[in-house]
Amino acid sequence: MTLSWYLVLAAVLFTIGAVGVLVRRNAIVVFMCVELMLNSVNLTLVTFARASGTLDGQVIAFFVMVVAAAEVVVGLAIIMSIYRTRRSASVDDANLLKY
Amino acid sequence: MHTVPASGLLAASWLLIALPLAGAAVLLLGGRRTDRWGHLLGVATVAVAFVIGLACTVQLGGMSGSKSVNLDLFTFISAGTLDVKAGLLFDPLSAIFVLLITGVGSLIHIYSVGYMADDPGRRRFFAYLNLFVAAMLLLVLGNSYVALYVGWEGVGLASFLLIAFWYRRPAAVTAAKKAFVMNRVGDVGLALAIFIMFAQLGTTSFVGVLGSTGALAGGVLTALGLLLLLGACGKSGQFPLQAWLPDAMEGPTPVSALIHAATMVTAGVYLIARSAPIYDHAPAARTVVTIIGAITLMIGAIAGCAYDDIKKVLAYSTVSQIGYMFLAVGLGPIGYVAGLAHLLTHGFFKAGLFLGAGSVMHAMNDSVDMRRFGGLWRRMPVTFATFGLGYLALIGFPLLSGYWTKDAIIEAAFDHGGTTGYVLGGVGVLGAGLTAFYMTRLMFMTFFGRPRWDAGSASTPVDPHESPGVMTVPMIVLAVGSVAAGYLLTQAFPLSAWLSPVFGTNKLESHVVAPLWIGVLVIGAMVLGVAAAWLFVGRREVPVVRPARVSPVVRAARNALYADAINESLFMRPGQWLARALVFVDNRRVDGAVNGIAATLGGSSARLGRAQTGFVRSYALGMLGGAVVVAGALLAVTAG
Amino acid sequence: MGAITAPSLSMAALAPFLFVFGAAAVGVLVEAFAPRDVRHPVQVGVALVGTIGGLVSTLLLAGRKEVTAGGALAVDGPALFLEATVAGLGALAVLLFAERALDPARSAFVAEAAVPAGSPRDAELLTSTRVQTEVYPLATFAIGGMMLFTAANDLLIMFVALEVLSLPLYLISGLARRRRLLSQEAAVKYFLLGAFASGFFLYGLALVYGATGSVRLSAVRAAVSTGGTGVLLVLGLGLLVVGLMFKASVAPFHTWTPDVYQGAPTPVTAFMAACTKVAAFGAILRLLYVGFGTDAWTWRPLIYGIAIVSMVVGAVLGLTQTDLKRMLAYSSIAHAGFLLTGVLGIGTGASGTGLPATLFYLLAYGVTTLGAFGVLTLVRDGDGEATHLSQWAGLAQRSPLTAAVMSLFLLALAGIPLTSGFTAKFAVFRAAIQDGAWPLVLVALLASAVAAFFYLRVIVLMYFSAPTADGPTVGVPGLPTTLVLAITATATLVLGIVPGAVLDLARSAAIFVG
Amino acid sequence: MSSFPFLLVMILLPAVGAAVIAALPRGREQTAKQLALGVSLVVLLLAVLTTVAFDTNGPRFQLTTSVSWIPDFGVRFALGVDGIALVMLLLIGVLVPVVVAASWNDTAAGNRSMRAFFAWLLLLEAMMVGVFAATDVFVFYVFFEAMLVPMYFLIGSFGGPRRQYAAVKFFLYSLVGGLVMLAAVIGLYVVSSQQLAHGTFSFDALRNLQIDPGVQKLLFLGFFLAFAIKAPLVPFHTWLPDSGAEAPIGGGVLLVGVLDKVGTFGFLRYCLPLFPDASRAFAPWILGLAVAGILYAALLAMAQSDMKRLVAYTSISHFGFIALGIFAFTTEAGTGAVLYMVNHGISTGLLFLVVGMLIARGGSRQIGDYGGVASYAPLLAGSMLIAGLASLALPGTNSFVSEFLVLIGSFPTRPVYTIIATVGMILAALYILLMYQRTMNGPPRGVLLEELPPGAENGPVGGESAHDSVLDHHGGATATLTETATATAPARARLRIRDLSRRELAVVTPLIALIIALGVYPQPLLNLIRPAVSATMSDVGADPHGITPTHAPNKGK
Repeated sequence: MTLSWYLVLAAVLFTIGAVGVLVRRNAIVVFMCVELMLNSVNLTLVTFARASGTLDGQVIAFFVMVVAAAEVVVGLAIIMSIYRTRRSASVDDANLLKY
Repeated sequence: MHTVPASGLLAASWLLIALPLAGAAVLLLGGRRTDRWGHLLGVATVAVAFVIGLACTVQLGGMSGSKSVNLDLFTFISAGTLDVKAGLLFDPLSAIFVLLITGVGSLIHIYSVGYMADDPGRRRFFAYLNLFVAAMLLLVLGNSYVALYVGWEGVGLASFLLIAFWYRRPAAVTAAKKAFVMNRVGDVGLALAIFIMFAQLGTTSFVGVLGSTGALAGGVLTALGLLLLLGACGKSGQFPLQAWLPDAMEGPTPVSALIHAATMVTAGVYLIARSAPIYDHAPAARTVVTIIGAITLMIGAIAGCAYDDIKKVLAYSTVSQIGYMFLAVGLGPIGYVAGLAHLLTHGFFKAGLFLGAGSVMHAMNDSVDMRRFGGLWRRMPVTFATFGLGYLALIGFPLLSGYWTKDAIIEAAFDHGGTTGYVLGGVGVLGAGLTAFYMTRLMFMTFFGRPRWDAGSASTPVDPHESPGVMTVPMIVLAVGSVAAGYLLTQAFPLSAWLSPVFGTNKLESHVVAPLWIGVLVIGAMVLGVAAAWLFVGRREVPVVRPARVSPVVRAARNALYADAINESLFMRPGQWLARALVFVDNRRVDGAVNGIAATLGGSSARLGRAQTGFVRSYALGMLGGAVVVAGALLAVTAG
Repeated sequence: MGAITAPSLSMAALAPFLFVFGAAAVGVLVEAFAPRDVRHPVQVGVALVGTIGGLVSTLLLAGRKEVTAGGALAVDGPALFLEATVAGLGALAVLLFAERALDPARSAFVAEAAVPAGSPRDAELLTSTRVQTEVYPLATFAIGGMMLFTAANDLLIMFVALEVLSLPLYLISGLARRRRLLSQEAAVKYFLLGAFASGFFLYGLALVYGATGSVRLSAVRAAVSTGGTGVLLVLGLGLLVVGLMFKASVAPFHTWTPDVYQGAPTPVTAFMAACTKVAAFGAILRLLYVGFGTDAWTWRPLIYGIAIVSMVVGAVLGLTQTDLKRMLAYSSIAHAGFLLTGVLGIGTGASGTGLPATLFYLLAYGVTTLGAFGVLTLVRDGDGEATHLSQWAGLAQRSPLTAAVMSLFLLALAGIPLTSGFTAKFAVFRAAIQDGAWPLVLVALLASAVAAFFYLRVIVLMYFSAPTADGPTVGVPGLPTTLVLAITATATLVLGIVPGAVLDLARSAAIFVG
Repeated sequence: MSSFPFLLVMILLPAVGAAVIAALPRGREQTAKQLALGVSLVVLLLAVLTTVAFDTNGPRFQLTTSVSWIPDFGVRFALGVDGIALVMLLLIGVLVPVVVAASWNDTAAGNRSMRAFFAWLLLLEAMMVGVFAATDVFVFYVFFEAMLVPMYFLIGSFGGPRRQYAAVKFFLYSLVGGLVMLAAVIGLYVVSSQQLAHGTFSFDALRNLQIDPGVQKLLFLGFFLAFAIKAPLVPFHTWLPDSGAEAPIGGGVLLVGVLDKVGTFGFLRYCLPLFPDASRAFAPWILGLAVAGILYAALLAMAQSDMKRLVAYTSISHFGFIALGIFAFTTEAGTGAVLYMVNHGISTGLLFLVVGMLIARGGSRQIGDYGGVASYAPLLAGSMLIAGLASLALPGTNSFVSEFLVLIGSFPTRPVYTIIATVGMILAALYILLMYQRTMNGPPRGVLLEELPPGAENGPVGGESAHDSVLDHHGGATATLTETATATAPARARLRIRDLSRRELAVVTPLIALIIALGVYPQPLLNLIRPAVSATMSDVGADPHGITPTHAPNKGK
């Protein structure tokens, strides 16, 4: 099994994540889809690191995880606050600002 | 053409223009303060100008050698190779015009003192009149076509102001505008002629242009001749621009006498005579001049027969008489002197006739309807006598002015030779007959027969009376002129000799038709005309109300051969229609395009704005789409 | 696996970051330990010291050219110029945050973000003078991230900086005291879309890494110069660009901008509009010029097209906006397009005048837009800022000075001569035409004309319309806002009338290391 | 003497004056007026002194000032005048004090203050001086665009009922043109930086560039569009009737009197010398626009019922003459065109002022609301007549000289266009006389028959309270009265139309004096203009000495 399959898998995951952002209504799920995208990138990075024989890609993957964690903290806080106000986590309900 | 610089009194000839101009300025700027003595100042400036003009003429007459005196005052316009001097040219031709303008002008100024005595706007009247005299003098004295043009439009302005002098009357206002605009049509011709002169010869001065006509191509000369003729037609009320002149009678009667009979309307004749060297080389243009003259002569005479308004009849008579003059100057060297002589005598008797008409109107509470006159000779003997002499002079009664000068024109027409000569001569004779008819009709209706005026209102009873001396004296002077001028100018002190420095000596060796026969023909036509008038008007009762059922010929004559109708349907209505259509185009199409762009932008903004739905997921879709496009574009660029 | 060698660190070159991040960290500590009453002044003071310290230390570094932190950070003209710009504008934004005279409740920020909007407790707190003072350290972190963003010579650092600047912004977008629903919605939208965009950026990073074996821009440049751009690299570039364009609110990645600008507290909007734009363009310039500068013909058509789309979208959609903040958001999108026009003026081998022009434009635009949003905070009705256009009718008769200052900013945004906007536009258009992009400039000019319409409409309303009876009041600003408006207005005029010195500075700064 | 920076002072002084007036506290309207009048008179004095210091035989640009401004762009703040610019400065110098005096008793609608009016007016003056005095294309452009702002506020704040629409239309229309020109300005700079060591905006340096014909055409079109909108040539004209009609009288005078001249000035100063080949290539088309504009606008003027719109359309027609003179490429026509710019400013300025005075009295802009005014206000009527006569280029008035020069100079090279243009002379007579006679002559009509409100039996005798009504009242109600007015009405007429006040006389008198003086003796101005026009003509490849006639004239002396 060549490395390129990992890349394809990562790309597929990325696509699934992106499409998930488009089709899911729940803000938490949308956010999870974003996380899926980030993780597919991690997979890509690790694959490339493996391919090039350097550690850089893996180090970057660590960075990405840390950043993703921070993002989760911020994101959940924001989503929580709007959920508590609106009693709904549907992104389609937050629709006051338009045109 | 050779000129000499001005010296002596001639160096001061600019005063001729400056004095009336200063008079006008003082009267206009002085306001009410000058009300009490303003009219006197007006009279004085013109009278002094007459004296100066006379003295200049005497000096000119005494000069030997060249009789063209040039006086450059200052540079008017100088740019590139164009160099126009403000300058005067005093020669025998301008001299006779100066004398006519200031002489008749002085008389009419004096007359106006009485005529306008009760008008609150008398000061303004004299200011305009002075302005007119100044402009008219500039017209005949300017030494270049540009200077002439300045005077040309100046008299147009004065004419406009004076026709609309009683500016509350809508008719007067309309007539003034009509006069100005139709004059402008002619002015465009004159202006274009000046442009051609500059383009071809690099100069606009009389000396420069008229001295180099030989260098010009025939087509250019013909064009020049026709364009100058267009200008002349506008100013002189000639076909096809004749319609404004009768309407101009809405102005006060002295104005009709001075401007619309004696002086301004003859400016066209002056222009053509002045441009003689051009016409000498442009026979086609010259023929057109005679044709225009002949047509106008007939139009004026026919229309004159049908009107009941005394001033309109005189106005059409003027149109007709100027037609004679055009006919004359169009005949070439043999006609110049005849035409100018007729111009001078016409100046006397027509001015006299108008002043007489003014006197009658003065007596009749400003009525002009001849059907309401009758039997006035008893009430106004002086007016009757002077008017009668003018009448006789006009119809060409033997030995009076008109006889000499009109005869000369008809003679010259026959002498033109060939079929053209006979036709033109025949028209002249026919015109003489018609002149006799309409003028006799006028005499009968006004001075003879039963009095037909009604009593008028209590406050303004109609009580015909003789006019005061200040009015009758000028009339008497002009009557004397009407009687004597013709003999003096043709026989005693021949105008041809005086003008020979300008036109050379043109003695015809043999006549086509013997002068005696022509004399008989003309007198015969006159007698026929008078007899016809007696038959149709004199021996019958004149109905107070104008008969409505008349033949088409009479109806056409009453409508001045439908000149107004033609102008209206040919120019005015299409013009108005075009203007309205353009307003639509400008608002809807041109401006509409601008507003349309704005509306389109606004509309697309609103439509595009709908894409901003407020839904996060559709935003994300947009971004994803954008990312795909970006990636695709980059790949395409690298691949290609 | 070799031994890990510690990267060389030039502490002096890092001083600006140390100042700003230090201040942010101190702010967090203050939040934890300082008593509630003194927190606000102390936080403002700390934030100001940090940003101004950052500004001053950047200025002191002027002229330095080096790559430090193991090649991850560039200290060069563009970086320093933009860091100084961000720090300066950040300091001004902090002043806007600190304004306490305008709102009856003495701040534009919510008293307690955790309380659900519309709850009884929320209504109670609406009139309280308590403030969520975390905004100051958050904003300081964001400023630090932005400065880092412009200096990042390494895609990974760039990504980290991107997140460091974004995360605090997501948060403070949702902290408005009034119209909290809108504010929270803005935060959610900004966050979700921002994270989405980060994903693209990161994937791009990964692809570039895969293609070149490194995320260092110098290495990318070397790879591009020798091996050209393969499919992976091109895709990577595209995705990186998407991530950056999102931050710079360039159409078609602009969709969040109007909503977030409108919903966020106005001082935050001012901060975002000014500083984020500067930082994002700093990163764009560095990525394109340093990383892909030798292969400009690959990305030029793309930027060309995006610039046109952005200008047209911004100008046209701005026409029908009725909310001033939204209108300025579309204006910001259009200006992003104008800025890209300047980016195109790279010349051959980055010799063009595009870089200094873009630097100048960023400064001019940042100052003006910050000022414009600053004015918006003054005009208020009972429910906070009165941002609906109709409420501005006849403002000039209520408060001539406010109207005059606003008009100045609007004219500058429209690019009328003798204001900074004109000089800036002239500079970028000149750069583009010098590179032969005159059709683009023509489009840009027509777009400016269209955009001018909506700027003018505000002036028309303020000056030529009669005021409505129940119109808004114009608050009397305290010292901070007054200071901000005075500085921005003066700068707008100075950059328009005597821009020589700053232009020279931008030109001398316009050399990348790497 | 000539080292004194006249031009710089002429820009700075009104600008500073504007700032001072703007800073005056509320209620100091009187001080504002006096200050504005004082400053504008000093500028007039400076303009006259500049003329004195100008040497017609000297170099093309004189009284130059040049300071480095934006070195990065290669921009110098370079000022200098040739004869063309100088006469325009004189025109500005004359018109601004007149406008200040004419607006003396105006009151602003609503809560606005006339201080702002005078401040904008002075700022506008500074900008206008800058536009004409700039010898650096960048500086020219800056003033060209910046000039829009004061005029925009003048129209928008102090204009008629549709002022918002008019102001925005004016601004955007001009801005579009200006921005296209900006592209050309930058293009020109780029060309210069390719040919010279470094890019420059200096007019003298740019004039000597050898620009590729294709590029020339593009750059020419960029400049041309801006100037054609400004001038305005048909079909880019539709903003002017709106702006002219809605602008306050003072603003309107400066708008058509000076501001629009920037367009024709630009043709002459920038289009011809910088792009001679393109100018020649496009000349037939532009002449076509010019001549079409003369007739088109004249016909439209005849169909207007709004006096201010009518005057605006007459201006468009006149601009056609100016463009004809410029693009005929002869020294005579070019000189005429420049003189036309000055003369049009004076005569149309006067016409605008007089129309404004009439409107201030009657409260309506419709011609149909007036009639027989001359009976009550002979001085007003006389002033309007003189202005009208000057507008239709009657000999003896200033406009005659310029129109004549334009036509006679264009005829040798462009006979067909010139012949068509002369038709405009007839139409001019029509539209002027229509307006004059309908308002001034005939029986009293419209507002003259309106019943005065009770308590105002004596009419506005003393002060000029009629001004208050300019914007708000009347208009519609008077139209119905017009229908019923008959010739017997004078007995019912109300003396609500007063004649000119002393102040108004002081406004119209200098302009009338100039109309007559320049009509009789235009040579001093021509002497100023001629060298600059000759130089421009040699730039564009025409004979600077003027037209060579077909036949050598017979020098009869």
